[in-house]
Amino acid sequence: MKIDRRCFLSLGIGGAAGLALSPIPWKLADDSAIWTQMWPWTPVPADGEATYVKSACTLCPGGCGISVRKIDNRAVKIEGMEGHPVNDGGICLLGLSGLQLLYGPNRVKTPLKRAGERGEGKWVKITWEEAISEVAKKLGDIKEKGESNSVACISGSDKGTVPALFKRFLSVFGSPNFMRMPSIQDSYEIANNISLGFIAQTGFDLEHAGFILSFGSGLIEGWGSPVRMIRANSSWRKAGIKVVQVEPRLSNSAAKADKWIPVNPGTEYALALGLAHVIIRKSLYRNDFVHAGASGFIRFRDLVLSNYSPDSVEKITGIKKETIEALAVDFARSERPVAICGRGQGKSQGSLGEVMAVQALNVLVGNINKEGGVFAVNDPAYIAWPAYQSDAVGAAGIKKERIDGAGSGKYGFAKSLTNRFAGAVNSGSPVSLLFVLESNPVYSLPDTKDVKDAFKKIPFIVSFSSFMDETALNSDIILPNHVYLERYEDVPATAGLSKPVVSLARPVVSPQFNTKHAGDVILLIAKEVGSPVADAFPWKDYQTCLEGTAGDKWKILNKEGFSSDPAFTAQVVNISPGRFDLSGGVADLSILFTPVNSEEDSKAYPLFLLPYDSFRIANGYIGTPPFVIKTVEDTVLKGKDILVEINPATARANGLSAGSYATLKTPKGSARVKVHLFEGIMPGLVAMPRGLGHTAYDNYLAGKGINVNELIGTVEDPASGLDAAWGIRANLIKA
Amino acid sequence: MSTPDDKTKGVSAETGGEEAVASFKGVDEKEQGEGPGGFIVLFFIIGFVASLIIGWVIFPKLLYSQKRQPVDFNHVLHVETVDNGCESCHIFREDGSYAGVPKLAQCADCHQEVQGDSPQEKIFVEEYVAKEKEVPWLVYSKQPDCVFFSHTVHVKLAGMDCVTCHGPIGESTSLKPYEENRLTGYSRDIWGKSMTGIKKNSWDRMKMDDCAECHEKETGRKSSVQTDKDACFVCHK
Amino acid sequence: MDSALIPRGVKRCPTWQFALWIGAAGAVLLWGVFAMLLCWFKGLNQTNMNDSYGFALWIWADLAVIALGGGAFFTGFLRYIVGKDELKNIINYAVLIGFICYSSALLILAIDIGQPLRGWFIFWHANVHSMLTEVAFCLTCYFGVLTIEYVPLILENRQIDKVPFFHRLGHNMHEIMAVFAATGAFLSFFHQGSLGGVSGVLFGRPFGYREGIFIWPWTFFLYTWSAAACGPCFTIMITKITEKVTGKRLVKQNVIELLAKISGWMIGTYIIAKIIDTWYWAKVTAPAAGFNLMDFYSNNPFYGIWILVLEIVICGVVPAIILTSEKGRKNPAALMTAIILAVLGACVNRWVMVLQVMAVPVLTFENWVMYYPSWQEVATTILPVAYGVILISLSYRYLPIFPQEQELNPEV
Amino acid sequence: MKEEQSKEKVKKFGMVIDLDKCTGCGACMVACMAENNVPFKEDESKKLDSITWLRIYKLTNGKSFPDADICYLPRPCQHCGGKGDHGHSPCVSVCPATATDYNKETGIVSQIYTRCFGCRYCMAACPYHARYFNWWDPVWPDGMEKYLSPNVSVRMRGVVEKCSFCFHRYQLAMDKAYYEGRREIEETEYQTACTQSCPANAIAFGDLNNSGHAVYELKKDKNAFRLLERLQTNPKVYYLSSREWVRRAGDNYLKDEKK
Amino acid sequence: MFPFCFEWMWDMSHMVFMGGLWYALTIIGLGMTFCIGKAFYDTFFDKGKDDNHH
Repeated sequence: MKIDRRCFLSLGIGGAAGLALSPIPWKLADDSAIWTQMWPWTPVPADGEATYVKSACTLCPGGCGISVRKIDNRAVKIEGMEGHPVNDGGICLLGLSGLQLLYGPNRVKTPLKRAGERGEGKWVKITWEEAISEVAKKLGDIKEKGESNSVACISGSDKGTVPALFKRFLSVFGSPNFMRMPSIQDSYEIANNISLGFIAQTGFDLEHAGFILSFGSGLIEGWGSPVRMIRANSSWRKAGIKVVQVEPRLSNSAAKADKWIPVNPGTEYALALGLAHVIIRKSLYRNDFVHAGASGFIRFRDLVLSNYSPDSVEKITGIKKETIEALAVDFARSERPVAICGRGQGKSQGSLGEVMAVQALNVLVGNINKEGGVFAVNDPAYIAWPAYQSDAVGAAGIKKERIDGAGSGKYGFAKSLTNRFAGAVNSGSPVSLLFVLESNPVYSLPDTKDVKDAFKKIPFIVSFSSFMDETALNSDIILPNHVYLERYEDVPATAGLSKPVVSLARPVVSPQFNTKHAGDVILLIAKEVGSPVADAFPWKDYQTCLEGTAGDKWKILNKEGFSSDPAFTAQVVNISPGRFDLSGGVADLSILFTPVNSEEDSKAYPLFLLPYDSFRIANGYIGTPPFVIKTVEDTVLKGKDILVEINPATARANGLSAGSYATLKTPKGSARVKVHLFEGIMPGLVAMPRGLGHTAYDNYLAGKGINVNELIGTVEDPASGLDAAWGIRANLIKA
Repeated sequence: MSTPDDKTKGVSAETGGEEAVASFKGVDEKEQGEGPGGFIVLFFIIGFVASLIIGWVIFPKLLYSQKRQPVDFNHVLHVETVDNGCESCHIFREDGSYAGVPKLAQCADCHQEVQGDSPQEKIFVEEYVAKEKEVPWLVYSKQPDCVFFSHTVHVKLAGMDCVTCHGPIGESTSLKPYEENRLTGYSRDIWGKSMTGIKKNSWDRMKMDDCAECHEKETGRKSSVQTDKDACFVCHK
Repeated sequence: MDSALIPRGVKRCPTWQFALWIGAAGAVLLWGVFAMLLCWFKGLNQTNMNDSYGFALWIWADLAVIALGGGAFFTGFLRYIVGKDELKNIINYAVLIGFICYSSALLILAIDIGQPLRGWFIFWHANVHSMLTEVAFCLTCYFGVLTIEYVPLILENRQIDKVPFFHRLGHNMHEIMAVFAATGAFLSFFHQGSLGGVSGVLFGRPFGYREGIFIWPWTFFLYTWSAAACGPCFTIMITKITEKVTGKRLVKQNVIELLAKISGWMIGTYIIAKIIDTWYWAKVTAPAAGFNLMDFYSNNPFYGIWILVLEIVICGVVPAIILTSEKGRKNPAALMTAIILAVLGACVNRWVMVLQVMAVPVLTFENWVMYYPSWQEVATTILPVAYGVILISLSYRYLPIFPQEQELNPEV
Repeated sequence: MKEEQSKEKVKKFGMVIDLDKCTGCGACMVACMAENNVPFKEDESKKLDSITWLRIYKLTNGKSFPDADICYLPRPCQHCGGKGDHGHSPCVSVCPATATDYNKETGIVSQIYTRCFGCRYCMAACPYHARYFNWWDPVWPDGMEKYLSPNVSVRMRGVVEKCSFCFHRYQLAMDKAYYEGRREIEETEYQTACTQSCPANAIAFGDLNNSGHAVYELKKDKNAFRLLERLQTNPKVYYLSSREWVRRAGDNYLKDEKK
Repeated sequence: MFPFCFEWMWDMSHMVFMGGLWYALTIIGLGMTFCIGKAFYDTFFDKGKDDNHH
């Protein structure tokens, strides 16, 4: 008897046979198969009850209604609100990406106080009590020194209750310096002010217009209320409405238009005057409407007839005189023709002369104040709060001149000239404390270096940003606001709408972090600052304030999500014929109608840099979310490189080829760019998109491309103080 | 060349010899009916039985972890007090989706206060209702994420009863332990109660083939180009 | 040291030299293994493949090694079925090369798929309409056959052969080898063909698409044929390289010439068929989809008409002429040139049918997509070469691969 | 009996995209990403490994300034019916593991991520580049996974994914119908996310077989065309354009060929 | 692959394709079983030890 290796062999065989007849191999194989179908690290979204919450989007001034799909208490998708007068179910890509902002990594999660140098990104977390008392103490000190007017606020908008609360706070406290970020609204406001005698927005009933003449407006690229504009475009397509786009670059709007007329940049005003020339010469204008006898009209007529014949306009604009003649006739003979301006998305102000010249076309054809025409629209009327009492310091402070000069002297017609803010601070106007609300001036104002210098001069900066943006990064204290999906807020949509709508943003989800509504925070600061400021804010909290302000509309706003009752939203002003002064009361019309030139050396800078707006890149307060940056074409952004558009002829002249690197130089700075050849851009121009080159935010956005604001500056319009720059001289050198 | 060759030859002869001896011995002993022959069989049986025991007894215990439900729920007690059977609590929502295990709010309709003298109810009210915390129920029949399962179509359209897939859970007075497959993380009720893979009841397993079997029988649809059965997207997402 | 393992009557290099050689190849192998692990653990983002290049270097390598490994099935077919008895002197090596090629192909496929652990789905959940299913099945089965053909060779190792069981097993397997060889030929016919079908059935890709009969596009037959034609050339090429490296003659010239002659005729007939196919495709199939022949060979930095000329004329017609002529075969330089060209031809054909298919834009508003492999792809593609070198070295050293070696290299 | 019933119900979901209305704004792309849990990574500028089920192409007419023209063309999965519309689309029959399928009752080409093992043969087969491979593990920044929808499976690294015509919306709509005792749904009840979001209303979606649906008439428009029709892929996405050069860009033509 | 797999259909494609496959597998399987089985048998019962094929 001997146990040899064959016994062990036998044991093994027996074991294997037993194993084969046991569930181990089969079950394990099956289970492994299942295991490989879903790795443990791949997220599995929890299921639950699906509900929809109606709210409003605040990511741009468009004022769209949204409907947010929720699964239990998670928001999972933002959709356009069906039946909303602005967007009726449609929604833009930025609005769709809102949840990436809500749940994104770039939120400021709790009040922060700066620990290191400004912009260094070192912060200590503080409580809300500490944060508010700190700000209140600073304000107290300022007031004590009697320098209440050195407090300023830059807000993304001046519409709605939250900006109104901030403005009220400043006023009671004793500062006139409530500013809003610059836009074409500034220009339209001044134009209305000088030609009609009151400040109003301009609204366009584009849905019913019969002919659209756009002077570089990105009608389908985010101008006005973007979704509404795209919907209007579709209705034009359907009805066969003619659209003519005047622009140096084949933008999407130009491509979509029936006719694209390339124009020398900055000479759009001259084309408008040339068209006016033809219209007047051929007596195609509405005599009854312009009141031929009015002195404003006569001065205007004399000017255009003598200086802006198609011949001379051809020289200025580069557009053939035949084209001008034909366009003028086409425009004037059409039913309900509308001329419109505001470059790109209308984020820049432009010259007053351009707005006046374009508005003159609308006036000449009499398409004012009627269906398919142009309207003057007052600011929303529903914010009517009781008067307040301020103390002596406050009363004196509010009477002082604004830092940006708006409202006094030669800037008398302007409401806000934030474009002048940085220059004013740098040249000595003191700002001791700055509130920054829903805006990112360090990033989005032109001439970044200038703005940064100005910010360095301001001793205390309070950011209310929900996100760690460039301005928040350069502030001293951050009081993070809820994002719009976590808060109540009235959202007036006024951008270019002839019938304004007020929507209600509602908390779709409970606040995700230790943030506070900016409306509540300003109320708390007011309380902490004490009388008389505190007395001007009698509300328990922001929601009470909003409910009280909305009054009997509160219920409707909650139920429908919006109100378009003109009595509530804003009053459309009735403009009687002849009321519109085409000369704007300006003594020397040649100052109004003058080309905007950079005075720099044309030898060192033979080209022009033209910033352009892209729908797929957010360029305001909101940084482009990951989904949106994903849609950016690789002819615009490749890796970290930005691509500038140039005509192949320009490329040849500069020894460049598709995809090659170049140094883009302007008087303001230089940047390394890549070159994209595009037949749709005028030779001699270099086009660069706005909205890239963020230094703050997360890795999905930061460090990608160049911020065009670093390369451009401001050019002050002598007639208005507006920033009339449309670009800057530049050179492109092969790198 | 010759030396190493010789050496190897020598070695090989040796080994060969051993082999030969061993096998001759084997034959010899076999003839006598004694020796390793018996051991060979014995060892075979030992190996065989040991693997069977490991496979059928120990392996299942290792494969599944047992978890207790947070609250021991008595189905019988509840079914008696409601009018509409299972659907009284396991409701369909108006959008046609199925709510599954009731939410706390539903339970709290009745259980705001402790109703009876069950210690489990006391735990439920004190730990969950009072603290407004959802009960982390372990769902026996939870399907993998890739599965789209519509209760509506099975219950409302096809008129199936709950027992077909869920078994007589409504007749239980206590919740059985939840057995989770350690490898896949799925419930044993879905992935096969019996280790043999043999189903005694329709609810013993709810894998794809089980669904497909019934679908083929009941719907007879041949919408899939690939399989001539129900198309993939009928049950998957 | 390892002399006990070395077959009798042959001379092998000293152990240290052998170890050094294996060490060098092993280092390359490890590099490849490292890249392979990267691909497995980090995913296919380690490659330069992209959504336009779902099939790239690896699939080419797969197709190429299988085509070249086709020498095994065709030589086996000639030896066992047709009865060309002389070929028994090279069949062992053909089998070994085939074994290396096929195991490499399987390994590359295992790296190439996005979810390697689910790879068996191709069997379990097979879709019989897919050419790839056919490839996977036949490839795996034929790999099994090659293993069966290779095992008896291992069993003939001097030490293993002493174990009676292995000795008998080897003997038994030899006895019925013809059955296995026949099965292998059957499987090979289909999987070589279905590899051709892989791009031939893509009716969305006018560059690859070919008409055919039943479910089989013409490329199905062309691939089988070209593998049968060029595979033996690869066997000859590797044999010649082995002879160079070892400094010995291992196979008699008449055997080589016989195989080369058959190959020559196969290449000749293949290339005629290929020319007809190309002509029909250029004149009928592609224009029906809106493409001129030159659309496929212009507007891009790499793929010019030269590649078609290279494949068909230089690597097809030329070797066919050389190998079919007695004079060409007798001239060692001409023979080697022809052999190398034929091997290159098969590789170019596979390259074009994989990578150029991906490169050609089909939507009018898309551009040509160029691709170059990442180092991980290159390393994993070289891995099989290193593995092949090692396996050949081990087999050559320890197994009686070349029956004629002793005779050709008599002891002095 | 069963056969007859199913014949009645045979639907063929498809899309008609009006390129005259399309502004290239990109809302459809993002709507699709948001609806379908599409992952994103830090650098998405390499378009060849960027997952966009619906991609907008920018077409140019090739002329020089100032005659240049551009047109945007959104490209979802075309849900090809294949030769003779029998469901043998280019990708379906090549999948070795039956991970992609064609549903004869809806005309939708499905992709089952848990079945796919990532051989990418379907991608090689698709002339529209509508299929995308997960080269990377999908990773959401901490907290962002909260917005993931439970209606669409999250994909894992190493599998192919593509547009499903938001089939989960069909499933949910059918559920609602069944709950309300209906067996059919209205046109508006099942619309894809891109269709719903499009600010320009450029996308129409519905049953191409149903004369009551908008797409039924739209597809017969004289300006309607499909991409690469000559390949006999038989796509279910139609495009409308009044511009001849755009229509011609939809397919390949020999140099002197008249359309 | 097997008739009990979800994807299996009793149609021509499966008959031809899977038929061919199983045919090949059967030959390989039976062949190898024969070789191994015979070798086992011969070894255990010490048969045919001296046959040599080369």
